[in-house]
Amino acid sequence: MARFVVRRLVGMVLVLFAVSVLTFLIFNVIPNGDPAVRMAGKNSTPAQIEQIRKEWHFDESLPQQYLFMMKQIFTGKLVSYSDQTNVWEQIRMGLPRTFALGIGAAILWMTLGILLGLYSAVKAGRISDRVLTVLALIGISMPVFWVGALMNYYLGYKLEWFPNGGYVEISEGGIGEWLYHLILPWTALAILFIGVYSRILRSNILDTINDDYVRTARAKGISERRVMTRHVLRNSLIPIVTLWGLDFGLVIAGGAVLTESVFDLQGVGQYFAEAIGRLDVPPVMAVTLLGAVFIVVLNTVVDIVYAVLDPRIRLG
Amino acid sequence: MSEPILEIDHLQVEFRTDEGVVHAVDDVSLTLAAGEVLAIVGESGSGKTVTAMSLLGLNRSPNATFRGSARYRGTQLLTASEDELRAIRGAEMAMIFQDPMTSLNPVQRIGDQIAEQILAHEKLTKAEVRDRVVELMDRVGIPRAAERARAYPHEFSGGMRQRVMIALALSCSPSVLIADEPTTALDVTIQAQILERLKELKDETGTAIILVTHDLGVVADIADRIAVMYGGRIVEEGTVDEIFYDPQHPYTWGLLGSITRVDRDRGERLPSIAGLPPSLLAPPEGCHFRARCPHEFERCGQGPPLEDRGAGHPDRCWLTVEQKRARRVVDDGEIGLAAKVAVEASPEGLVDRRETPPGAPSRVAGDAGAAEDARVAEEDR
Amino acid sequence: MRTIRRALLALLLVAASAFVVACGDDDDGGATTAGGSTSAATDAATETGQTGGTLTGYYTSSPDYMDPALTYTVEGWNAQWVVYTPLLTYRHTEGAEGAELIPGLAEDLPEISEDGLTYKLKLRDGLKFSDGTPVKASDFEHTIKRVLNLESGGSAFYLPIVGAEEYLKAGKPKGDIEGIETDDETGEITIRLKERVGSFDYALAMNFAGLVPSDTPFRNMTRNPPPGVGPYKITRSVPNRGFTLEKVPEFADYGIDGVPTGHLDTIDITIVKNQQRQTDDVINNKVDYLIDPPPADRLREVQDKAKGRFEPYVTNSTYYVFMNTREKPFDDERVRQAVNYAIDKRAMQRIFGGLLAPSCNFLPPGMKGYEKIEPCPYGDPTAEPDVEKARQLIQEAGAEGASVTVWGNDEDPSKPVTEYVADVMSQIGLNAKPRIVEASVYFQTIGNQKTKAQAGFANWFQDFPHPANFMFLINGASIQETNNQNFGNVDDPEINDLIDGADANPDLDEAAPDYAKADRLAVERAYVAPYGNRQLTKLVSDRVVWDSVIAHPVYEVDFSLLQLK
Amino acid sequence: MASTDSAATDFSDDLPAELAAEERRAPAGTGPWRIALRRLRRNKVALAFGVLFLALVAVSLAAPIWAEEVAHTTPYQNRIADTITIDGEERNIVEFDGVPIGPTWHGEYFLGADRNGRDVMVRLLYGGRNSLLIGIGASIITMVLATLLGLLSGYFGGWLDWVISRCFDVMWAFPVILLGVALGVSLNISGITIGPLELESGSLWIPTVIIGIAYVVYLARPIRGQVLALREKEFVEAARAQGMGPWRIMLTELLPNLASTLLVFFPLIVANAILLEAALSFLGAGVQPPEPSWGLMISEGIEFLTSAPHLTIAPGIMLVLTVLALNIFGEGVRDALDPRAKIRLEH
Repeated sequence: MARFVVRRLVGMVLVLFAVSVLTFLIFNVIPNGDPAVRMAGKNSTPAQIEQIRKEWHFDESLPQQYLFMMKQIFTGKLVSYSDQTNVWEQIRMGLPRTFALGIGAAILWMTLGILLGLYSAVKAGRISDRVLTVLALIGISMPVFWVGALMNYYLGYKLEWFPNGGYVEISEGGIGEWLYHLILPWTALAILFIGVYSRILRSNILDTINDDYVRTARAKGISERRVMTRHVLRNSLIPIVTLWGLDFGLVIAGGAVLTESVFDLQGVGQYFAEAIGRLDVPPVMAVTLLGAVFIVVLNTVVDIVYAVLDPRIRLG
Repeated sequence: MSEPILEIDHLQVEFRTDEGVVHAVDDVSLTLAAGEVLAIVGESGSGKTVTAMSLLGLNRSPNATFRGSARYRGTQLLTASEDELRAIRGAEMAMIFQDPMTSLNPVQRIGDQIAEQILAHEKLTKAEVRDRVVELMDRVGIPRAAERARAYPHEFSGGMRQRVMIALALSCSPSVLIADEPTTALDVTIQAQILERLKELKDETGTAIILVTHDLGVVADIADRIAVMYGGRIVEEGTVDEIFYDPQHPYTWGLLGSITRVDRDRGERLPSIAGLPPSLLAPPEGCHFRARCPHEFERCGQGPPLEDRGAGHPDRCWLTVEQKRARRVVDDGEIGLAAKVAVEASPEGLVDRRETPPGAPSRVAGDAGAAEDARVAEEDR
Repeated sequence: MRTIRRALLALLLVAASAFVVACGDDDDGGATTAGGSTSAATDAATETGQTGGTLTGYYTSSPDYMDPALTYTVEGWNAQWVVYTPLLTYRHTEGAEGAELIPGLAEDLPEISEDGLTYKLKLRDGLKFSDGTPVKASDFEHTIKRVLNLESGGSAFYLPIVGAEEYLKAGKPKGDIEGIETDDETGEITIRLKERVGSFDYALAMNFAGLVPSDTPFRNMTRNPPPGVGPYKITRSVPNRGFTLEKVPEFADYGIDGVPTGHLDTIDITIVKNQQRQTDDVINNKVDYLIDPPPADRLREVQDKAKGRFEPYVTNSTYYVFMNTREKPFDDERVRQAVNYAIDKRAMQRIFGGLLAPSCNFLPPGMKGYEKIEPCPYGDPTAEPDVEKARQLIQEAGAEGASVTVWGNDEDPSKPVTEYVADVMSQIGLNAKPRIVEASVYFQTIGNQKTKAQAGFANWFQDFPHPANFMFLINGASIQETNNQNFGNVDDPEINDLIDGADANPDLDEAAPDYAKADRLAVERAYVAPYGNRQLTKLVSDRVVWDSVIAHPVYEVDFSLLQLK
Repeated sequence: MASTDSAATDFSDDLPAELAAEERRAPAGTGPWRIALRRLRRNKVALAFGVLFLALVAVSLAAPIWAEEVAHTTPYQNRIADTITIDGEERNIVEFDGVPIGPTWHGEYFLGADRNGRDVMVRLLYGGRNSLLIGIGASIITMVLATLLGLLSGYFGGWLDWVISRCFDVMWAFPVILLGVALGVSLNISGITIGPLELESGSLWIPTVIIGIAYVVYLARPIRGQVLALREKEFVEAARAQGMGPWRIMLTELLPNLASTLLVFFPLIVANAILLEAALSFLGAGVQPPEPSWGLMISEGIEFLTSAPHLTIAPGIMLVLTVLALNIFGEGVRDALDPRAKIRLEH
């Protein structure tokens, strides 16, 4: 276990290094305008631009620039090129929102995914299963920004059942307002995953239900409910739980960009989207790295959880 | 022999599939007395497992139809409610499955899996259950039982897992134990151990056993009676001695011919039955074994009923007892499907049959069959 | 983000021709009320309004900085004008009057020496920053030092000061700016310039020069804005979330004429990116004030539901298509004329959601020197264009099928405008394709001669009510290799002469006809294809006294005048 | 209705393993492909949606016909200040306040106009061409790259496998959408030239290549696993023993065995690629104006959601229909070929 964690940590550092270099290259090798000129503003003098170039190390070689940026990232001093705000501070402000969105949606999609998947599997082949199947596939096929916008418009604007986007801190509006503002974003983000999870669970259950040990369980004379929960569901859920971890990582790491933007939640994803619109490299870099950390860490956690849930798996 | 505790009467099982209706079990009647060991023998697809599963209702589904009756101590198993069945499963009738590698839940501790069954039928404290589990595991010969009860299935070898399955099956002292190919997936040496263990347990507990297998070899020692199944039907039924020493049905001969025998020379090819079992989707008219039977003649086109034709036990073959006794000897008193002469006479015919889909005999196969018919008919005269 | 036009610099450079201008533009910037607006001046609303209360407002984007030395956006200026009063300031009124300079923290307007190089001012007595620190004359030097040392976008305005460039280059905050002498005892401030800059006093009125205490650190203070002297102080500032202004009651004691002391107790601004939500909330009176106009999508509804608290006004801005006279096919005047003939200004108006006043002139109508070009050589701006004539001209020029890339950025309404212009050009025989780039690099890209941008979207908002502010965009003298603002490389000797002459003339009334003539020539010779002036909107909740809502030419809605019912 | 679960699933649902095995024992002369085809043919719903997808492709291909014959316009033609007559009533194509006309259900402006006065129906069809082109093009790139990398990595093993696998790790850790947007924005500013490959800014190839690359890892990993397993199989050993070179083995022995996996993945990758294209275009990092694409049209339409919802709804429905058709058909293909294949893509 300890060896496993150490190895994963080393791997993680390597992966993060590669991700950071890649991100850095995307913005520094592909010509996309001079950040110094952008920062200097439109009536800057050449001397001023030169000054900025020097101060921000734009005049140095690429590796040096990279090192400088990494140093700033790790010392927490990284600031945005466009408004010089501290990037970590901005991310810290956005993270609770992104987490609120991600965690809520993850719980929603897991719960509904399991319920619908289970129902669908139990009713396999019947009308209700087929209807659910079609609904799930429609859910999988809808782009989140489209659903989000339509939900926002029809449920928020037209019917006024929900607020028209925005995020309310619990400290500001209380838990009720907070929930009220998050219901639509959660739903919009969860729809895709509900579809995916219910489909996967359904097929897992249908696979498992034919497994020999389920027959064994039935032959024991235990109740059908117990067969379903202790044997079928328990085993069908293992891959789902691990998938859940991975998807949660992806959502936190950027999967929520579109949802956050559509509902104006001003989380990390939206911060990223806006930064990229301004070609503001430091926030892009920081968010990408943070996302990668998240994915890698959650991958590791998932592997550990997997090993706990399924004794056949050994960490290696 | 005592009162039968299990009576199967004209059991028919059909499954509706996309391809059509599969006639898995066709008119099977059997009885099982307390403490008796009944072996059901047949190839895969012969309906033996379906028969066994039908007893416990393990293969009930909207697409399955069950006809006839199966009565366990007055309970009509085929129509029993799930609740009624549940009370019987594990407690009255327990089952051991074919593949011990997959028949245990991989993510549940062995002890818990056994305990689950005990708790389903008896009200016991945790400690009592634990003791019972350890005792059971001990009894089936699992060393360090107390410790091993905490292990997961993947930590057990195949033989050990089958012992676990046996322990599980015996945990509520059932009256009937259905063992579906309990040794097929195991090494030969382990097979013997497991069979030995089963036999001992049977003697200790007096449990009746239905042993389902494709290997006649394994039943010789343990079984009291044998039912040979082919194509969803029982083709012959009798005591061990009757089946082994006076087999009436050509299919039984074939099975006997393919028993692994220690006294046979190494390197000698094990004769096996040529051809494929019949399609259960569209079973052939008459004798199901007809297409593969070297002794087929025109009467075979109409189903021979299962009846005693003078041998003292029932079978499904039109040949007379004398004809049967004459034809089944292939070599030095050995029983086999076809006399060596016959095989040598028309090797192509057999080869051709092997490649012909069931139910659609090719011209060559037909010719060979016709030749065979002629030969048999001539002998009859 | 709405960045303010950098045109002020051009004005400053009227006398200092050696200095090269660099000005750019994003979209809609600081707006001037030129159209007929109803609201009167400072004291208009006293009879219905109350003093006190909290006003809530939405900004779409955060002010770039909450630090007077750095902020250079409409949001920043809108918020900080009432917090950091400079030595000089503008009159707090709508229209042309609002462009008038008045003394702020200085007792009087500057005393300028004969040679125009020395500016003398005197600080008012008894001033205190909002934290209670007394204001000293030397705070002014510190203020300017911060602008320079922090490489603020505004530094260029103070570089004419003797020693300013040296100070900037040295990069040492503690250094001295030779040309600024202050006397804390008497409150006297003397500024010496290296060269004559006729309108340096405007630089002193800019937000950059809003005084901060001498102990304000040399770094971006957005998270913890320094105190200033003004009717309000910043009590909360969270980048990308919002900020709060609170009234400074002591300010009333200073009795600065023309600088209102404020009615509201608190102004609470939240950053809400979703303009639909902004609009909903202001219509439903959940919020009192929006800085940005509602989305075009909602105008009809707003007009209907927010009667009496919604009003569009024409800004001193111009929207035009630039055509690069150095690049084929636009080196041919006939091709440029053809584009002018073909652009349908009614179509443009619709792309702007109605918030565009079609025009033929390059100068906006609210500007001195504006003379309506009538009849417009390319037909009535409000009528159908003459596409046939345009096709004919293209044929005459032999430019049929010429490839043209029409540049635009991804901000509204640049994208649809660019797509429209490209289609128009294709309709008259050119082979045009739009090319949309990120707004953040757009002007940098087309302002780089290497890009050889043939044509594209351009606009200009004044920060300054002076025609020079616009005309330098088509002055050959402003062409440069990079950061060029004369995107079309317009370089007509006659126009250059007219502009240079007018710029040099201190009497704007006298110079106005020359600007008008240059404007007419630029249009007739089709150096640009102007199509209209942007309208912005005033939109507040029912709670706000409508007459207290004024749109200042430089700073937009004036918080220090706003009043709740 | 939709039965996307396979015949095999239904079958084994109801039958004991013994009988399922019976079914699997195919009659002589029937290859696995035949069986798959037969299974697919029985899955009427999957087939119906496959046909729907083809119909959408056909309709998109027919865009010029609709544009010329019915709508009498092009996807680029702006008619902002014009009017049209519908049922004798003269109406502005774009109102004075910029609100475009809604669906007329006539030849011209069948689905209404956008804010530039362009025919939404025509743009929808042309946009479909672009979206499908990018989706399919990107999927082909994904297929080719993933197969190549999976084969190399799985077959040769060693350092090559190590390097490629680590690259996969990196790609895996890179959130697809962040990668796509970052690349898309950067590339659209100035384009890029890598060797002989020149991507001009605004070219459709940019989103195609980006999306193609983004999904490689999702396919390459399973392929690598499969190659690892195949490598040990007898027929590969035999080929090696015959002195067959590694490239020939990959091409003639391994590739055919990967075909079913590739085929199973293909429709689902196309579906996801189309969705990713929409997301990128929505964020301005995909298809560039004036070229239409469904994602771009949605992003333009959302600004007019209140006054002209057709601008958002129409392209959205096309997008959902296309992706849905591919997903359902894809599941059918999967069930027919390899019911246990677990596929997961991110978009």
